[in-house]
Amino acid sequence: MSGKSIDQQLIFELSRPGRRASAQAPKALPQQALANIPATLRRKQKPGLPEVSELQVVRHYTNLSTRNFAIDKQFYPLGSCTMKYNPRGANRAAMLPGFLGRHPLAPESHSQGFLACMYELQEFLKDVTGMQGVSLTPMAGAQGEFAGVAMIRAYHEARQDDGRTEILIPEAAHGTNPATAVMCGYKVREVPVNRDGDVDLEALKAACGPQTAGLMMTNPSTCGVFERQIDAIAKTVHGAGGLLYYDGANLNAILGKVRPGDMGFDVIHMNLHKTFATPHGGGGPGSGPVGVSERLKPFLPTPIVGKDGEQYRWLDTDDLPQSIGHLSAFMGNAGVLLRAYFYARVLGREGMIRVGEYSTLAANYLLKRLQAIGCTAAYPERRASHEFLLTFASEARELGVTAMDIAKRLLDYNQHAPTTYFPLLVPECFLIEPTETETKETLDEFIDAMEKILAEARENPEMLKGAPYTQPVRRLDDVKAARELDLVWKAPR
Amino acid sequence: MSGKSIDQQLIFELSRPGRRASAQAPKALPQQALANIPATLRRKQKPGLPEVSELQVVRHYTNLSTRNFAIDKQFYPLGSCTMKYNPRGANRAAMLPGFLGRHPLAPESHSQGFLACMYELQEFLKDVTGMQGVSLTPMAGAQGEFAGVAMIRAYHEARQDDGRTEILIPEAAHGTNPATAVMCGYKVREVPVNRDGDVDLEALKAACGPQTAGLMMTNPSTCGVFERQIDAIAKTVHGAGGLLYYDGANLNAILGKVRPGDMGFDVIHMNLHKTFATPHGGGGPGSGPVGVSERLKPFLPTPIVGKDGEQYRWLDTDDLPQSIGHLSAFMGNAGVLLRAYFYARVLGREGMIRVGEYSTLAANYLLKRLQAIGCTAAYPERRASHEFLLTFASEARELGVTAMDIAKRLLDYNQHAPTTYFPLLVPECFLIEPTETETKETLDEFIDAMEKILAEARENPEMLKGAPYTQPVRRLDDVKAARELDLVWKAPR
Amino acid sequence: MPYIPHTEDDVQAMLAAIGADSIEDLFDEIPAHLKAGQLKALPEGLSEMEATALMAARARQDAGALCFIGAGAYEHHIPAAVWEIATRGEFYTAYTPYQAEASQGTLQTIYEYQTLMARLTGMDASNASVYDGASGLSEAVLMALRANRKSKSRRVLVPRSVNPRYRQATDAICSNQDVELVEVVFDAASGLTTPAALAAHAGDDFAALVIQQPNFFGGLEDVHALTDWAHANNMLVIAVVNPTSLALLTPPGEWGEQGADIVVGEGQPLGVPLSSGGPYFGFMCCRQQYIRQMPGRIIGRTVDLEGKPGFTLTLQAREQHIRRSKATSNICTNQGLAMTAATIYASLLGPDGLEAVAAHCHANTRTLVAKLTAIDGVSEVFSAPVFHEAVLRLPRPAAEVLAALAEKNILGGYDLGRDYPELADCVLVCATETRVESDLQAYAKALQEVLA
Amino acid sequence: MPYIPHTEDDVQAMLAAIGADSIEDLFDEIPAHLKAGQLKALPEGLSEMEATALMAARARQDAGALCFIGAGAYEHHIPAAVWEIATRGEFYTAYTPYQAEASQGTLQTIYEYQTLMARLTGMDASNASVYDGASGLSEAVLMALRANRKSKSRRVLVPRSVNPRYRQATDAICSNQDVELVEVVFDAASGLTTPAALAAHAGDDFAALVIQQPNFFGGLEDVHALTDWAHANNMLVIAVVNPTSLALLTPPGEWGEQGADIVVGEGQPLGVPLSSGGPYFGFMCCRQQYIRQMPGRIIGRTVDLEGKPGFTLTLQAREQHIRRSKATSNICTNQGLAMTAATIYASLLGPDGLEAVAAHCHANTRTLVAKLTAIDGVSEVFSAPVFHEAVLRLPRPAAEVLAALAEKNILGGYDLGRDYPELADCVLVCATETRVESDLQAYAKALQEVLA
Ligand SMILES: Cc1ncc(COP(=O)(O)O)c(C=O)c1O
Ligand SMILES: Cc1ncc(COP(=O)(O)O)c(C=O)c1O
Repeated sequence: MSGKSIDQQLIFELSRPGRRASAQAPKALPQQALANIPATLRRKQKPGLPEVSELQVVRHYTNLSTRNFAIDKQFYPLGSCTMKYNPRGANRAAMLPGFLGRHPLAPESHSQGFLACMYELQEFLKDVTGMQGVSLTPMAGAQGEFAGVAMIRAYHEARQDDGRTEILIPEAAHGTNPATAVMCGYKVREVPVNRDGDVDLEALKAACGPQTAGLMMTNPSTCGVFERQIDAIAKTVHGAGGLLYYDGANLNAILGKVRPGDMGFDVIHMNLHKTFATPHGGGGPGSGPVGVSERLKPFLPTPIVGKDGEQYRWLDTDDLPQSIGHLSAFMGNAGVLLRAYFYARVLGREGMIRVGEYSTLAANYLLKRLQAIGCTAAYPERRASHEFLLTFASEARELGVTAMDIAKRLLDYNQHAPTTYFPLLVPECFLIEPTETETKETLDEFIDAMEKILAEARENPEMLKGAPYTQPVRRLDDVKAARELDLVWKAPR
Repeated sequence: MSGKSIDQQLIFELSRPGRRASAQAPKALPQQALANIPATLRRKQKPGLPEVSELQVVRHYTNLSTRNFAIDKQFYPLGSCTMKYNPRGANRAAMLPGFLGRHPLAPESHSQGFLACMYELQEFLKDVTGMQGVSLTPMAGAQGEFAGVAMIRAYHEARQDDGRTEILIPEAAHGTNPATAVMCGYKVREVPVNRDGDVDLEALKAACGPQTAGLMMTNPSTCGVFERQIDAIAKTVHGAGGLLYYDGANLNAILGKVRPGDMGFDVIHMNLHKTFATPHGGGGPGSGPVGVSERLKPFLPTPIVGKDGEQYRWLDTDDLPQSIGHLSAFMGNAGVLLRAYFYARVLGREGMIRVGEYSTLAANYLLKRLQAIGCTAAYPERRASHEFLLTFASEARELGVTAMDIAKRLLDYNQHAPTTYFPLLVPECFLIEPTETETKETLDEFIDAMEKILAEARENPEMLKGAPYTQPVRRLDDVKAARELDLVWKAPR
Repeated sequence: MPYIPHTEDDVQAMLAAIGADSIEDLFDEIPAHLKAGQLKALPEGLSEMEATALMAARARQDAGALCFIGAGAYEHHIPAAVWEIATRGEFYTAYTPYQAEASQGTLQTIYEYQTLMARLTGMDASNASVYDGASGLSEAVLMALRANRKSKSRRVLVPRSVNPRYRQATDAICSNQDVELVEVVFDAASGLTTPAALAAHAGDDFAALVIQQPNFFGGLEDVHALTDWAHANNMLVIAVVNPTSLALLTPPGEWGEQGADIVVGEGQPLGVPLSSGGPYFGFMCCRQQYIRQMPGRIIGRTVDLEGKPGFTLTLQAREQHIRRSKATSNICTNQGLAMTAATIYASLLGPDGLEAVAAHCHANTRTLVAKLTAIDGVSEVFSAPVFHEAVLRLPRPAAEVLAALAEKNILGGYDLGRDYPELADCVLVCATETRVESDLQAYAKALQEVLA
Repeated sequence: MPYIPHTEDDVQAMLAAIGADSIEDLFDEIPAHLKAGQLKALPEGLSEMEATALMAARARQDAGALCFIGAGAYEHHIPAAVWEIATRGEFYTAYTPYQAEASQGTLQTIYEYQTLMARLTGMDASNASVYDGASGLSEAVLMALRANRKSKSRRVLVPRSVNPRYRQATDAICSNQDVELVEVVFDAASGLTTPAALAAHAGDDFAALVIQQPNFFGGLEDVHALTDWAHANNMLVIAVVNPTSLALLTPPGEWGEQGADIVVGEGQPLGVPLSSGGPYFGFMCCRQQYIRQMPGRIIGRTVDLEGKPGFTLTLQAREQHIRRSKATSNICTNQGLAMTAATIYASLLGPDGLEAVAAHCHANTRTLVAKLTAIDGVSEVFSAPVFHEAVLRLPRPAAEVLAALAEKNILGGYDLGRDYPELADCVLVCATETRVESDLQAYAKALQEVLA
């Protein structure tokens, strides 16, 4: 009785030779207009773009979009990702024609409006992080990390402190941290984490030495708890001559409450697409500005916005000769930064502080209620930060139901699954981050869904293995995807 | 295994006292600011608007929207409705801040850009319809009809031709035609339609007389065929001293091919939300400009855009003392008119003509193919215009399957149903209008769906009675809706 | 071929299936002499890029002035979410929800809208919108004629303080059915409709009295007294109200002893841009007993085959597509999308937000009036308290002063001389919550210069 | 509390469930001395209305100039449908598609994008985007070092005619891993990288040669000869290309005998607004044999439990979240939404449409060059054929002339003196399909005045 299943063809399958969305193309020019271009450099066959009508394109991508979960439609408690409401006002402001039309190389005389926003954003970010300098250029968290670690390297090099070849990273850290260290030419040494989620301080002390360039960590950590020994850690690393890097992915937890600068961090990146509520766009773009303490200021990536009297201007490598330089062609993800600027202006001083408070409230509430219905906390003795870890190790052992099964089943309850299997040190885990923008009722619905699923796990574990049942596709075969690579569509003959 | 069914609460059910989308409200003022307003005129209780967060609103209406069929998602062959592609470019152009921000009473000095668009649109509409004057003010087809018939009345009155009390209307006509005639103070006399869809000319002749104010008709008619006796009809009505009104809802069929003015019509309304591809918005807004022959020009509704040298200006009742006047507070649905203007500019001279051609091609193709799979055409001897009529009278008789059952079942095949049970004179009918913007493949999918449904009707008629099965709700109880009126939500106690 | 997808192959295949040689053949039933020649006024087609550039240039031409005109259309802040959601394809490109099962999104939105408007106005029911406030008044008048069983008259009392554009449109529409609008003068001091003015009509047979609150001059009528007087004289009360003001003011359902009978108004202030005058939407509410006389679409909640709640068009026997010449109105297409936007807007504002908007409008207008009347020769004309508009007398003809202000890019208000000869030196000014202190100052400065 | 929904009741109920007395209690694990005081730089919060007004005023400040700057970012017509669809909440507010079953929309879009880019560049595979063209080149260099088994060197040959910003970023990024970029001079007459210049490096061990087509000066390199030379010298070829130009020009997959090995470039011209430099997206394609060395996300088509086709992240063992320090790159968040827009853009343009865009860009730039070089003292510097940019020599320092033009609201091009001291009196100009005849004339007129 299901009628037609609305299978989604590829845009290429809709293509017909000679069809076109004519309103979009300028009138064809005579080949004469191209006479200047040598024939040997001309392409011989038209590129195989789809030949479709405008309505087909609109309908295809509108329908495709409906096959996504999204904040605008569902609760999306992905730990470490801060999936909060993305204000529509920020989108409108950033899409103003004056902003969209500005060429990145427009002269400063024609950029004062834009530069004013960027300058103020730099100041705001210094304020909320307690750092002394900020560069907005990194295009995502990982590029911010890169900038940060590259600055650590530049700092040591500038002091001719050459033996520092290692970056220390707690084992709970996000994958970008070790990958970044390697991209910056460092070796990575992982530091173990205690049973209660804090760094193993003795192990850290043992690992520190003259080879230590720095430590990358986030606080609260990706274990979802605040690292209580932060003072001791800072002392240890600084004592060994290393610098302290703060991965700002978890800044939402402490926004306005605790400032990384005050905790002793020398350099920090922020994920504006998390803490500052800019959208994730199905994978990006983001924005990962870096903030630094006084001693790293000379090394900030360029360009930066400066102010001479009432005029804003770009500071580039001429002004900052020790800068690690440009990490992209222009100045970063300006459109994302404008959204973050809007957000900061609307929240203001008071609003910033509330972010940390209410995201922490939501996480602790959710944790306690989930524990009450039988979920196992990874760190039951600890306060949750803005997120927390559950482990389904016992369900896996006793019922054969994995965290993945539960995650997939949640989709059937119209809830996006939390982050699964991260951090790696906690088996069968969920990292859950509800954010401050979700109502208590929404949290309660998630709790209800989890309660039902736990019951299903006991009564009918096999059923969970088949989940999801209500999505456009059933569970997908990842192994086949990797083994029989199909990355590009080829027309069947 | 369905997990949670995503039932949609009402926005009012999401409300919690004291919750607010704070970014949207200005700061509260002290009551002192309102001291001027007498207490007896102040409301005692806050209005019961929902108290919800911004994310809740965004999520609620985003999710609600997904419970709609729409051109942007589905084929939507509603006869008489011209559900063609609504260009996104038109939306962007009409939503330019300069247009959105213009106050309707802004002086002409600050309106030249807007007025230029409107003036040109008037000229374009005259051109494609063959009329001598146009007013853009009517806000939908029915208001255009009103304006048209009111002009007919004003014309007769101006000539002191007082005995004309009747409007003639072919029985196939749209409901707005007789309703309009009555709103204009006329009696309605219906004229029968022949077996082949043309007006019964003898009956028309018999009905015409000194009491005849005019005839309202559309050509092609709502039977989906071109009225071949149009010359004779015009002669008959004009001969009796009546005027000829053209319901432009079907203009798409003949756009650029045949002009109502050339067929002898004195007055016409156009549905820009059909022929000129402006969106329907789930019920509106539309726009129903009227065009008139020379003798009706003095009566056009105001305001109209005129041109003095290079300056555009409003012509109002001062300029047009015989005008039937204003039908709304300002100048009509400006935003819809701007979309239509954009469409006309993109289509241009050639494009206009193609509309009639390709919509007619699509309809005739669909008709022939549907006949081939066993559908019964209401007028098998006739060419289809841009739309055509099928009748399922034999299915109803033999299988107990009605046009409504088939319509509902089509939804399961992800096809919007055609118009059903209109016009009333053909039993168990579908009025099908594919438009020029749908691909042949889309038409073929519709044909496939119809073929499957006809097979289902033979094999399992009961199943069709239960359709649809795949929508957010099953078939709804209209009788209960009318009998136990529930028009406004009341909080359960 | 913009927006037409057919390839040459498609056309040939389709013609073959039809059994025709050419597209032209499909028009063979049309008498040859009727076929059109070339179109003349229409220029060659443009690309989207060209058409957009053209319209962007024109839009820019009209932008940039500081506007203090109200007079029935009001600039308010519109949350970005409103139109980003309303223009989603699913709302924007759907038709009237005739197939209820495939239109639950639109239908539920309308049901929510009906609830919202009923609550805002204090009435029992609402339809799904009419064209605008002015044409809405004409529908209300016709509805009152049908609904008022106690009156045989085709006359309706309409104060002169009611928006003249509403009166003109209502007259243009209703006079076709021989309805007569009888004027009531306003008090020259207060600008209000007074019991004294009404007394002249006591005992006469009128189907209804129209009461606008705030009235066209921005003034607050004594709606309680007017309502009770009308009911005492067997008239229905048609309220014309501004929805923003209802966050502060007594809802028509609570006017006087019994409340108004029919409520209409312009919905534009609820999240709809000024946009040169449309699309806006007229709202229309009434008491339970008159529902069957109400024109326009109405949505009801019901259940499906499985007992699950759902929404559908109801009371269709009032409508033209069912009742044809016996329908309550000819309205078919309404202003659905604007109404959808209003529903989203009202949900985002909520009761406190809408009240704050109303309060800021009131306060800004009071401040503006204070600033302008501080200028020599400028005075406030009427004594009545106002909501967010006020009438100022100028030392020179309003048209002249407004033209001079426009040259300074200030649209200084509405020239009342257009409709009230006795107020030819008066402007109606408005400052909503979108105007900031420096805007008000700019106006005062410009006016000072113009009058100097 | 903007964007925070909790009522006082909610807070109390939640605290009760937690067993805490206040929100502050929840921070009791944080050492007291670390708690922040008041924020200082941040002003009080604004409403959406206020923040929007502020930003609208700033956006207006920067608008209105006529722009002839290219230099890596190009103004093209962007169909309205592109961003109206890309900003639908479902695309705009989704995360990286980690839960494949709930992300088929994004995943299929990426698969289509990969197909598109592979076809446009003539390569076998594409990833789902990197940050931008410049950082993309750095990834390509690192990838080439991993992929080129025949080379042991950490050196890469990079012509000076390659975008200097790309060279700078690549250097800033790769130098941390001791990679050395070795410059190749360009021919002063043609502005191209010539075999003669390369000959100096023949036989040396380099991991790769970078070839930009068109090069930074807009000139068309002899990509076939360069590619073959590199391959003959055991280097991989990294192509840096403009996607619009590929509608006209030989795709890198067909350069020389074997084609390029890795292709990167700035995706911005495909439907992404100038927007002050971002978000854009870098595209990255490669030959089949190097896929496992490619950084970034890659989507594969597979089947579900029932055998139905579907899409999922694949080859994740290259990525940081799986392989951590052994990953091909640290990239995680990419430029997904811009890539989505590009996919929609390319579908709307199609092969003919994109070719028409490219042809108009070329023709407009040629016309502009003709008009400008008609002015005394202005000449074209290089002899090579160009795509849609060209270098002009001015009779005065470029910086000075550009500043004077800017005062006339004309942004006259890119000052090449910023990167090439020998070209201090030269500008790089660009006129895409968005520039009309009157724009070109306006530029010529202004330049004439400035130079007079
Ligand atoms: C803890 C942590 N660090 C770093 C990152 C990397 O940020 P991005 O994805 O913006 O590159 C993430 C993002 O998921 C994260 O969760
Ligand atoms: C034949 C015909 N006439 C008139 C109308 C009325 O137009 P509108 O709905 O714009 O008032 C319609 C609309 O459905 C129609 O199909």
